[in-house]
Amino acid sequence: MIDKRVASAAEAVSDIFDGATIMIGGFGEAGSPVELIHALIDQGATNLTTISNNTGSGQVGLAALLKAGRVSKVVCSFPRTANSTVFPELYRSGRTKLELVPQGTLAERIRAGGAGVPAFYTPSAVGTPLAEGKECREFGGRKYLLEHGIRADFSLIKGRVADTHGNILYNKTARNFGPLMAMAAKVTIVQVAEVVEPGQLDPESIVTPGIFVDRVVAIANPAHESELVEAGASYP
Amino acid sequence: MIDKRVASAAEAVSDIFDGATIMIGGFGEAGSPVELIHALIDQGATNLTTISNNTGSGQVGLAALLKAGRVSKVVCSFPRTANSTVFPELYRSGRTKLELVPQGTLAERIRAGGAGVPAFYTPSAVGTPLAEGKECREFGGRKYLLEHGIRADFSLIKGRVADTHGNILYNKTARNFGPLMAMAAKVTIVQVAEVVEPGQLDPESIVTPGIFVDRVVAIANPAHESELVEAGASYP
Amino acid sequence: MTKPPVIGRTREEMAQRLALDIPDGSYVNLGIGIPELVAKFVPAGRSLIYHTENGMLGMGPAPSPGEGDPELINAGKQRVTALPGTAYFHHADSFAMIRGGHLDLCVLGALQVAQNGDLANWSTGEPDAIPAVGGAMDLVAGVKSIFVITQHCTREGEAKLVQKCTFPLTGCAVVNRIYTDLAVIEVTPNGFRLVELSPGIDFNFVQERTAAPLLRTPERIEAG
Amino acid sequence: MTKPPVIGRTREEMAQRLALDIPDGSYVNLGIGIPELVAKFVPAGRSLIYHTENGMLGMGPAPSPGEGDPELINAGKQRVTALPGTAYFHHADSFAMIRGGHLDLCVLGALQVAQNGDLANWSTGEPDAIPAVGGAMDLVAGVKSIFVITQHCTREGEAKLVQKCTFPLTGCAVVNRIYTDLAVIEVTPNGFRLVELSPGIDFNFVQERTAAPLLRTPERIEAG
Repeated sequence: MIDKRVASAAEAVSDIFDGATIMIGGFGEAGSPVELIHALIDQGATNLTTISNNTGSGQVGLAALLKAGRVSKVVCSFPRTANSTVFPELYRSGRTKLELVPQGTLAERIRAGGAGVPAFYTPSAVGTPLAEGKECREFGGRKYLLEHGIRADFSLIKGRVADTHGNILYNKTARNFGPLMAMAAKVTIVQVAEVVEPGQLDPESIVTPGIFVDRVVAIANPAHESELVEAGASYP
Repeated sequence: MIDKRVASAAEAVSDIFDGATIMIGGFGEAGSPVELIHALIDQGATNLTTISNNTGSGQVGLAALLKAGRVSKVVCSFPRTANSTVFPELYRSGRTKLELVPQGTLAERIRAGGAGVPAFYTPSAVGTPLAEGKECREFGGRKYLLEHGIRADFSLIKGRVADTHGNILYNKTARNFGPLMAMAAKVTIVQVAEVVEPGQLDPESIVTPGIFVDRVVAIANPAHESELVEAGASYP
Repeated sequence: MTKPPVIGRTREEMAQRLALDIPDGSYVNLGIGIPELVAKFVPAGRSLIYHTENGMLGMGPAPSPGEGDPELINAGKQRVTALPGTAYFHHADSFAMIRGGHLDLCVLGALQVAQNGDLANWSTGEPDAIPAVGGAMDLVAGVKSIFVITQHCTREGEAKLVQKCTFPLTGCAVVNRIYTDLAVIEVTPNGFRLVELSPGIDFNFVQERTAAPLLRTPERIEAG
Repeated sequence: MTKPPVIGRTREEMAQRLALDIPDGSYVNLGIGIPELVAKFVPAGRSLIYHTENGMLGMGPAPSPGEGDPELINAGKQRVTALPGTAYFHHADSFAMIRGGHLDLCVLGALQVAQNGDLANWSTGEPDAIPAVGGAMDLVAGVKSIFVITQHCTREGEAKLVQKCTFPLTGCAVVNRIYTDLAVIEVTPNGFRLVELSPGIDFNFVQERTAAPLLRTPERIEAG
């Protein structure tokens, strides 16, 4: 019997090790796996590399993980947020390194990593500072950059509902990087509001097939980052 | 008001020109757009290059298009079918050229074409006869082949239901190459059993967003290739 | 004679002018800021479908304050609504649309536009600024037409339309048209070409505020 | 003493033997032919999830004759059923699973297997044969473990386990284990290693029918 449920966020992240590379889903607050990130803060792993679109806001979720000093490098497309001072301070003081990647290149690199494609060419960023040091090659008279697939040790993702096989549905624009990161990690951990039995999800509508998912954690009423920030919350 | 419906299969394929490159959906009979192919046979365009997984069976659909002498080149992963003698004869007599592509590479090349990726590396076919003439490059100590994205002038695809914006749902394993080919053609033509108004499809479940679709044709009761073959049908 | 207090188009008027040039049925991505205003001014009878790079086609206007879903947001991370016909998808599919040339138009702001269509809009290059690029480099590389909407000059009065960008580039030779408070300008193989002056603005006034030559050759000659 | 009419395992027994070695919860792709039989023999208490490269996880057995959906088929284009928990997806996603190393096991037939794990199973290389490769090259390049299930020799009595393949390759150094009517054989850095003889078969009998050296070093020594 395949059953990918684990009892708690704490159990789900228990084997994340110092120095691990972790993909963290979300675009802004949509799809940010706040409870998994908080469990990771409690767990204590450090010297992490995170791969994510943003760097969080306020003093909760991803911003709190950064603030706790656990992240030595951030791979990110837009590490600037209206309500955050955490990453800017870490970056300016040199405590956290940044690899800046255009958003579409970041998405495609994660997909490539998950799809067994070691490298691909893209027109994005040709002729810009982000092309520096990258191989440039012409196809059909146009210039493209070589970009490499990326993989991670763990992915932390937020879905809406899962079945016990790990098939995942998402909520609206919270889908964003989730299905890609699920493909690209050795261990993919998904928090969902609801877990159902196999057969209860429409097989035509499944977004992330269970083969990409290792652990499912039910978090019935996940927090929204913006609401926590508005309430002045900080973690821990 | 966006409304991508056209009145008939004949109208949908009316501008396909001699020498065009056409992607044709389907894996075996599942997803084969039989009525669109028959309309193309009636329409008369010739010297076509087709891109498809198989070459059809019996004397209907894709096999009938080949038999009518309209196809000068086939890009294909598995051009051999239990019930077809059409392609083998054309191939042996040299009347139709073949570019043989591993199935996963074919799928990824079509996706790449649609996604603006001119080329990518894949481990598939390294060291085999299908690697001949292809650039081979190491990443992380493993060998990969450079493969190029492909695009087409037209894609002919079969879905289950569409809305008038061209959002498409498929039926089971008839999905196969449809969503990829929809992305990779200048003009994507989809036959569906049913067309509904925008808002009637669940936005979470749409497989091919309408941006990839140009024309939708309602074919209420599409033929199944195997049933036609069993009945000894031939087209025209 | 005293100078009038307002010269040229307001932000809303710029957006309204740009909206006139978007054909019915276009798939459009609107950047953050002035570009977002364009959606308000689409002429009656035209339907556009809005794409937001965080995974949605069919985006509608913002919900009433306090309404909406924190997981239904646009690229500026503001809450939006979904119109009938909406589809959600993941980031790789979203940027496949962008990179693959499936979007008809992207409207963006600019720090600088060069006469060859180079765009700088993501970084002022200041050493202590936190670099952040988002999807801009993908959008300019992939979308069929790139329209820039911007004030003609900076608040300090410096030209934003230049011979060569001094800020870090977002993309090379990518901009097709520029809609400013003073004019509508096209980027041609020969440089900037004036398409239209804003009401009450004359050519010299625009040329003086443009740090590159401004052609007034009619389009029919350009086409030859 | 007369030779017994059947020597070694039947096709079903080969499939049954292979099935013993598949861990519970594995994601498995079964090739066309003998590999398909494996699904019948999975030991009680183990659940496998079957992938078919034409876009499905959770594939179930064939429906009753005349039943089923012509658009619910497997890679051999035969009608199948869907078990609870099934997901459908397109070909690029399906081969992302394959190429990306997400499948645990693929079971394939073979024309030849070389002692370094090279596999030939798609073409006899005859000049008038219609070349057709399907997904085999992707499967062997991407799936974590590749098990071959095959008769030890051809009908003409020629060895299929060879020093070097003479037929066109499907992949280089990709096969992990071989299940034949005569034996279970592992591909190691040092060549073929006998894991197990079929009942009633002795080592020399297998070695005589194998066109490459067959090691009998115990695994614990190999591992060192």
